[in-house]
Amino acid sequence: MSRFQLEIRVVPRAGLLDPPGKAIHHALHSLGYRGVEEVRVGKAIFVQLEAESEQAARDRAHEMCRKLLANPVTEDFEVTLLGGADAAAGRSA
Amino acid sequence: MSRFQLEIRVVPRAGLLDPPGKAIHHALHSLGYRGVEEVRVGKAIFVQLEAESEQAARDRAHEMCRKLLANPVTEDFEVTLLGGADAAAGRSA
Amino acid sequence: MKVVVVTFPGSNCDQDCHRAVELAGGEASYLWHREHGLAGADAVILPGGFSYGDYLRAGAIARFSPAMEDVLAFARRGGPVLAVCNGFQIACEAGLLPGALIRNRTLKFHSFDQHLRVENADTLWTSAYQRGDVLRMPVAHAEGNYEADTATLDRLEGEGQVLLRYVDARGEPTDEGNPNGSARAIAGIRNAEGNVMGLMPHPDRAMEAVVGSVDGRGIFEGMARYLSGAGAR
Amino acid sequence: MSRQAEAGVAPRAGDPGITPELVADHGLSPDEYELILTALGREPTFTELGVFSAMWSEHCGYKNSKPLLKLLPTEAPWVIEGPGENAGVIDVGDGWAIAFKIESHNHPSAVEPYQGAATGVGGILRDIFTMGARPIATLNSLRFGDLDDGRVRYLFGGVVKGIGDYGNCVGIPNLGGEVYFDRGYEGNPIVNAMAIGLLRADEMIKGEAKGVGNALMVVGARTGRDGIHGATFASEELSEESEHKRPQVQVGDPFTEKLLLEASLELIRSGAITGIQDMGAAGLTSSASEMAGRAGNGVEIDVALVPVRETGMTPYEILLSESQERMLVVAQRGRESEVSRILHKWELEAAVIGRVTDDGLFRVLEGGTPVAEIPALPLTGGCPTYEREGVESAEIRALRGRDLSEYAAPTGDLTDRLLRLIASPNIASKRWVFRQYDTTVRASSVVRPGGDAGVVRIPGTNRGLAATTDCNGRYCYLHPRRGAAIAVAEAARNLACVGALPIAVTNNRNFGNPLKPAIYHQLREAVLGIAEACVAFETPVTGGNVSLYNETEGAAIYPTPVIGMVGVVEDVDRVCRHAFTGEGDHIFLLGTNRDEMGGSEYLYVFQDLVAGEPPQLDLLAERQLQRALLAMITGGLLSSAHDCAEGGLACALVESAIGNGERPLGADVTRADDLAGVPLLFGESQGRVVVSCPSEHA
Ligand SMILES: Nc1ncnc2c1ncn2[C@@H]1O[C@H](COP(=O)(O)OP(=O)(O)O)[C@@H](O)[C@H]1O
Ligand SMILES: [Mg+2]
Repeated sequence: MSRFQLEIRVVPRAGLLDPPGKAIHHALHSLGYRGVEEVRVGKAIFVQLEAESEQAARDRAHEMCRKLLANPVTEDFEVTLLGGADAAAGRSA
Repeated sequence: MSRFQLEIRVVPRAGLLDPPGKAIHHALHSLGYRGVEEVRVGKAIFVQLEAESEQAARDRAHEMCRKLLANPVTEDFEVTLLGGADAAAGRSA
Repeated sequence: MKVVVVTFPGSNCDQDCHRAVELAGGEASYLWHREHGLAGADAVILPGGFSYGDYLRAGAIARFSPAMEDVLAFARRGGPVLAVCNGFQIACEAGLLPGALIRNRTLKFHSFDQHLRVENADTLWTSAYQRGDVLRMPVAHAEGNYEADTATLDRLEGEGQVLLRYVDARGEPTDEGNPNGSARAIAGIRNAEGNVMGLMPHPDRAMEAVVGSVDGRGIFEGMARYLSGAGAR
Repeated sequence: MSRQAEAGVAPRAGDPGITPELVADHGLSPDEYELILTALGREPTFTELGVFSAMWSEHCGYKNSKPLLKLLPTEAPWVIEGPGENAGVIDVGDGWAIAFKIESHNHPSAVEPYQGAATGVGGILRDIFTMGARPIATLNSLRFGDLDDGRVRYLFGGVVKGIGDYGNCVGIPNLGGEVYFDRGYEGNPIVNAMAIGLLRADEMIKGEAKGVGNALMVVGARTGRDGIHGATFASEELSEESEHKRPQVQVGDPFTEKLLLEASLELIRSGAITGIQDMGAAGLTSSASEMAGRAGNGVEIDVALVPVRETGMTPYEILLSESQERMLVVAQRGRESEVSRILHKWELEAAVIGRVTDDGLFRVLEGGTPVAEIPALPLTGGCPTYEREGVESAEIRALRGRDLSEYAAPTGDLTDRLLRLIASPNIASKRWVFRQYDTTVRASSVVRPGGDAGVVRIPGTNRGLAATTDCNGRYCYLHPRRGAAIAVAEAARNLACVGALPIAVTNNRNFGNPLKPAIYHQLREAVLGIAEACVAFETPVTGGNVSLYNETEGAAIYPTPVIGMVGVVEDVDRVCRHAFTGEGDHIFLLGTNRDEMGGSEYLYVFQDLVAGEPPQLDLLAERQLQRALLAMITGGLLSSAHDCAEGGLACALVESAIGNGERPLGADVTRADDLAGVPLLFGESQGRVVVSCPSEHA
């Protein structure tokens, strides 16, 4: 058993209206950020869990998304493992 | 000028209350996910913007966070450039 | 007293506050968020509602409205500003008041009558009450959970800036009495200078017995008394 | 534009050709297709087929229900606008009028409870403010399967949150509603939303495309691929296959709705527009063609001028999109820029997309090229309607005939039964629901949810407006006609209990597949029941909504004709509530207890049974009782009044005793008749009200 840190992104499905994204886009414009072309807002869920393996951790996370974290009708999700190579990328600010 | 796709993660500052995170953690437990140790819930904001350079795009995004996207009292933020190598990692599901 | 109620896109208690001012014997007018001009205003109200849909964070976008520049200047000059519900959230985002209001711990919108205890009656906002009075007013919000770092909370308590605290029907600050999980059951505060008050409950909905309570009148009457020069500092 | 238009309509490159399969996929029968051919005098294009399919769907065309609507009383001196407009309008005195209506979002809510319910609230609010009325109250009537099912709890939670988040953001107080849980609604929740708006009687505006040459403008949100063919979707049974056909979910934006509400009222006051209509089901198609139809004019619109959210949208998609928070307005020729100015002030868009014409045609262009040209009248009025043969199901007749005497016998400790009954989700407090709804915004709520009916004060007066929704689906299942009449009677009784005089009704008919004789029977009988009762209470029906095909894999919901009723309170300081107020007050029961256990909550909870004769209804006695009750309340004699509904006399007494959570009281009552314990305590005889008063008034 070892511990894994995962990031799960849950985002509104493409094509669906995204009111928060729309409002933020509008706000950024009136703040003078002209170059902004699109804004979409989703959830970033950070989960720390115990699993046998990296794969097991990913599978668990995908299952959680299907069962609870993402709305199958309106949202898509992505799972990223934070740790090792992934992390470097996923975190670089 | 070229177009950049950025992901901005805004997360509740460590130590501060995170009601959604707490609720999801609880829900996952009652769904039988014992291995879950911590859950934090933030926002994943995907922004597409025109900028002179990668660095300029990042700087712009950081500025947006300080000004609008993150609450300095309760939240931290991270900016990730999605594109090239980053994307591959950041997106892998 | 001449009171200006600022209307933001998505404000929905601007009319209630307008009426409350009139019921307290004042004169009220509206200022659209895109406009400037507080000339002649004795006090300003930031009303409740869902400015910009509460998207991103409640109050986060509204605080950039042009009218807010005037409100900030007005407050800096010591002008009284009352920030109710969404107005409280805007005031925190704008730095008029310390701290932040996050999601209710239940994650649900709460709408019911809530008991409040007056913690400091020696202010322009609460002079119509006695310390320890227990008031009843509607709350109606999803993001009323007041948070600030310990130092700030201690300062608020120490300086008598906590004006209203959530309590149960017996007047005790119990956990059941705290509807949203606010730190130290804080329901309403004032700034260090004392001229800005923010609160989540709705005094504007507690002005007449026929709608359930008159306990909100005190805040508007206190404001009126102060402006007529009679009230406490 | 029109010169090209005269060139006539040719099939559009890239659009599919018309085949019998395509016609069937659009929910049109071969006969209906024949009618389309004669209306056009030629074969329709793909775009035109889509337009007809939407307009002739049950949802827009009321194919199976229109003939039945004629059976309802719709007139009274105080009716300003009856059925047919976006909402009914009633004169309530002092120069004030109210616009009110109820609407269903059952199918969308079954697929996506949160957005389905939220957009349902958005739609009904737009129906109200397009009449020029400011919404002042909402109600909602909900039905779900049994709560022990996980999916049901998910639907219930999502629906309540969706209704709350939308109405709270727009800032309209909730005044009440209903929630029932019964396996009869498993898989087919009912989500009906009602709204009430206030307007000056002389400021009403209609959805008419008046004035040839006036501009058609789309205002509000942009158009995306949301809910394309929602109208036809809403007219089909849910099945595996409809899962695939499922339109893209409509997402509600209550913030935009609030801006659209303020902008629309300002537009109407400005006089710059002659007509306005919500783009609801079948979006631009139904709003444009109905506005033309009502005015007897034609319209010409160019879809290339419609502001879109997505690229590459076809005329078919733009015409049928059900993107939310959009309006179609008819602007006085020359005042278009004034309209745009008002919308821009509210940070919304406006675009001229066409003109009112005199040729009676619904003509659509794509960048000048005609893609549809349909006579507006056959499109809006030509939808074939069907009067079918109804036959009562033998199974239900048997259930109704079932002898219940064995259950009426006393069964041990009735206290325990009472405790279990008041814990049933159908009788327990609905606080969990209405605490998520803002009930006090607008600072005018006199009686909030929790009593028999809600009351809001009419601004600037001391008068009030009362409202309630009611329907017991079990009664309607066992006896559609009486059940529907009881729904009207209970609504009127709930209004009388708060001290209001009932004035008008809106209704939402939720039924199964009307092509089945047993279902059509329920539909027809229920309408007759509503009609009888509405005549008796002098409450004309000013509008409503029909939701059919509420079936999953062949199983239909209980017939559920939800009644939304409004009434007037002459003095809000005299309203009456359901909770006992003073120790020592006398308690009276108005009405008669009978041995009536049929369709009761008691049978459902303890025998898992929905059977028997539903309670009798004596309309004349009921009306006299309500008039007397109203007189006692306005005379200031009573401390409380509460009607006996689900759970019977015993539950009504408990509800009155603990009705004031902060000051619970008890009740000591002596039985005045020789009924057996169970029917006396738990029978659901109609026409009964528990009242209390101080001894000097006893
Ligand atoms: N979905 C709902 N939304 C708001 N209020 C509700 C809802 N369901 C029930 N209520 C309120 O709960 C109370 C009890 O409902 P109900 O048992 O149907 O009352 P009654 O039997 O007198 O019609 C009523 O005040 C009603 O308005
Ligand atoms: Mg009822």
